[in-house]
Amino acid sequence: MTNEEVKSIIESLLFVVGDEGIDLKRLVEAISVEEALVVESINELQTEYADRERGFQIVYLGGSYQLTTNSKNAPYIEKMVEDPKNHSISQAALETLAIIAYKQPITRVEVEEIRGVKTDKPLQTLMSKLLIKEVGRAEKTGRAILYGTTREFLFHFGLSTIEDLPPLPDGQDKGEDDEADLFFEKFQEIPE
Amino acid sequence: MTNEEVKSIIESLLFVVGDEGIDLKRLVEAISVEEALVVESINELQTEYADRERGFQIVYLGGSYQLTTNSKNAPYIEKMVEDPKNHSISQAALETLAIIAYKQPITRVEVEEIRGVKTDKPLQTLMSKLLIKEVGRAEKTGRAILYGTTREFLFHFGLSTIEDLPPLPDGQDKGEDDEADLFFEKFQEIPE
Amino acid sequence: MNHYNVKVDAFEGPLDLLLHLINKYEVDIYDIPVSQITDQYLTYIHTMQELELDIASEYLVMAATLLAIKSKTLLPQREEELFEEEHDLEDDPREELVQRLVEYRKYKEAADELKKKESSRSLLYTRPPADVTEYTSEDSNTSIGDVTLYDMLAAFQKMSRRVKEKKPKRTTIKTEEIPIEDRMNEIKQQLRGGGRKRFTDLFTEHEKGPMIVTFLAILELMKTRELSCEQEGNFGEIMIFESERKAME
Repeated sequence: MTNEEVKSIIESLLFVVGDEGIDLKRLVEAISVEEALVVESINELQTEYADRERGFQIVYLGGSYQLTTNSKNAPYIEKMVEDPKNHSISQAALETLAIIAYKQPITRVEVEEIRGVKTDKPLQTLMSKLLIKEVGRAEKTGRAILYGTTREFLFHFGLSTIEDLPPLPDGQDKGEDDEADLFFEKFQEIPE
Repeated sequence: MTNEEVKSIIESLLFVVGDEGIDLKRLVEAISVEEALVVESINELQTEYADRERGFQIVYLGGSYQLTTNSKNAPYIEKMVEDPKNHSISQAALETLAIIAYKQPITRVEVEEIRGVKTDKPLQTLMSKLLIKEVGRAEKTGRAILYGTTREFLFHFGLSTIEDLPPLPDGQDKGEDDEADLFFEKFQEIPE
Repeated sequence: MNHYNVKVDAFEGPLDLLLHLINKYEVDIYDIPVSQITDQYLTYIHTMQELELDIASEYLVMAATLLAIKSKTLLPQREEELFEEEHDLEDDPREELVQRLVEYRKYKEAADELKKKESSRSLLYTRPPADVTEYTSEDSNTSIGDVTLYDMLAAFQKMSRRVKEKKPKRTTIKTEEIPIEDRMNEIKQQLRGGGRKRFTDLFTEHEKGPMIVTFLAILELMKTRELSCEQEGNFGEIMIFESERKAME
């Protein structure tokens, strides 16, 4: 494998792993080349990005390599993120809202378990927009606050009751099951 | 601002938005330069990535730009992460989706007329995968639900816009010849 | 029956089955030999019945349609029609069916195209949006905007995909790698010297892999008579301990 190929693969892998980063061992395993070649390629990429002032940089944090944005461009990121016109409600807040809507009553910790990330900020946002509210305290787990949706929520999404929510998309595949079901249903429909 | 700077900023912004993507308008607003310069810079980046076989590529999906990995590197990424995409869609659902994509807005009954079978289940599957959604009600026919494709549909199939769908096979392919044949055969068949 | 090789589940309905027959017998879709195709179609239906599969009503309706067309084509044509070819063509009893088949075939082909698009798209990997909380100050008085239910569900779906994506494949492989021998030794160690343990307490980990390994290790130790187990009554707690033979060694 050429050095350029290794560099290309490293870029792809770093891109996909996102904020988690990836350690050298996993990189080496995934690419199946000498560790030295991986290290050398990372160094070359770092130099290239720096020399050509690219939008990315590779940092080594807590034992893993991570692709991040060039800090020089932070003001533009801020500008994009802040623009209220385009950002009525953040993706994080929407995710959180979906979880609460379907699993209410639910605690912050439970929401965080599902999302896999901290959720204080989105909860605050949703509270301030009156889409969710405290609906009680959890018996166990130190009487943590339980959240639920509000009338405002129903109103905004045009629902008469919470039961009107469509079934949750499951992203994970039920595809195969569906197919099997479909097959059976198809052949069961006709009474003998 | 130099062209190189714009390119660097675009890289950073695309990196940050991830699979949300960002449309041209927001890019232009965040960078505050001429739209033409942004478009030109994106084109240049695309060419650079392709020429140098980098790990990234910029695609235009569902009306927005996003950064993805180079498809050449897919085998290495597969080795490392669980692929949530590999659950493909059942044949029944795909047929249904094709009909909806080309004939939207369309009712369930109309889809069933074309397929010649019941289609509730595939519709449900497609809804739960967010590939289709209700887009209205038919005026006639008892206000039946009209279905259409979603932005997720464009993402899933790598389409920039709905116009990007390949032309519908005309089904007439060998039609003309056949018609001539039909005519002749007819003629010969006729008993004296 | 073998030579029919019927794969009913491979058909998406009667139109699909008909298209299959048309391809298989290499006949012209615009000039379907109705007798032949009807016979083949009925053979499939009968085979499905022999296989004791219930047949969806659509298949039976199609069978009836085919028979009706067949009988029409067999009827002697009236004299005057013989001289009006055009009229004759329009009146072809197959016409409507042909149109349906051609229409259906278009979308079947379009579905294949979509599938190809899907698979090339699946080679492109993206990443979730970066955490931008450090850049934001989500203003409490911004309105929620015109976010729809669909947007909320799409956000949820993306999240579940992202959460799944984060699971590195490596962990799965790693859990499979626990050698049963090691687990057997651990269990023996725990029970050495006449100790008794509840069966359930041996399952310290709640992941599938380790649980299976533990279970297999216990079975293996019982097979080699190094461990015994006891249960007082149905659904009682199962107790595991060193077998006497072993304890006496």
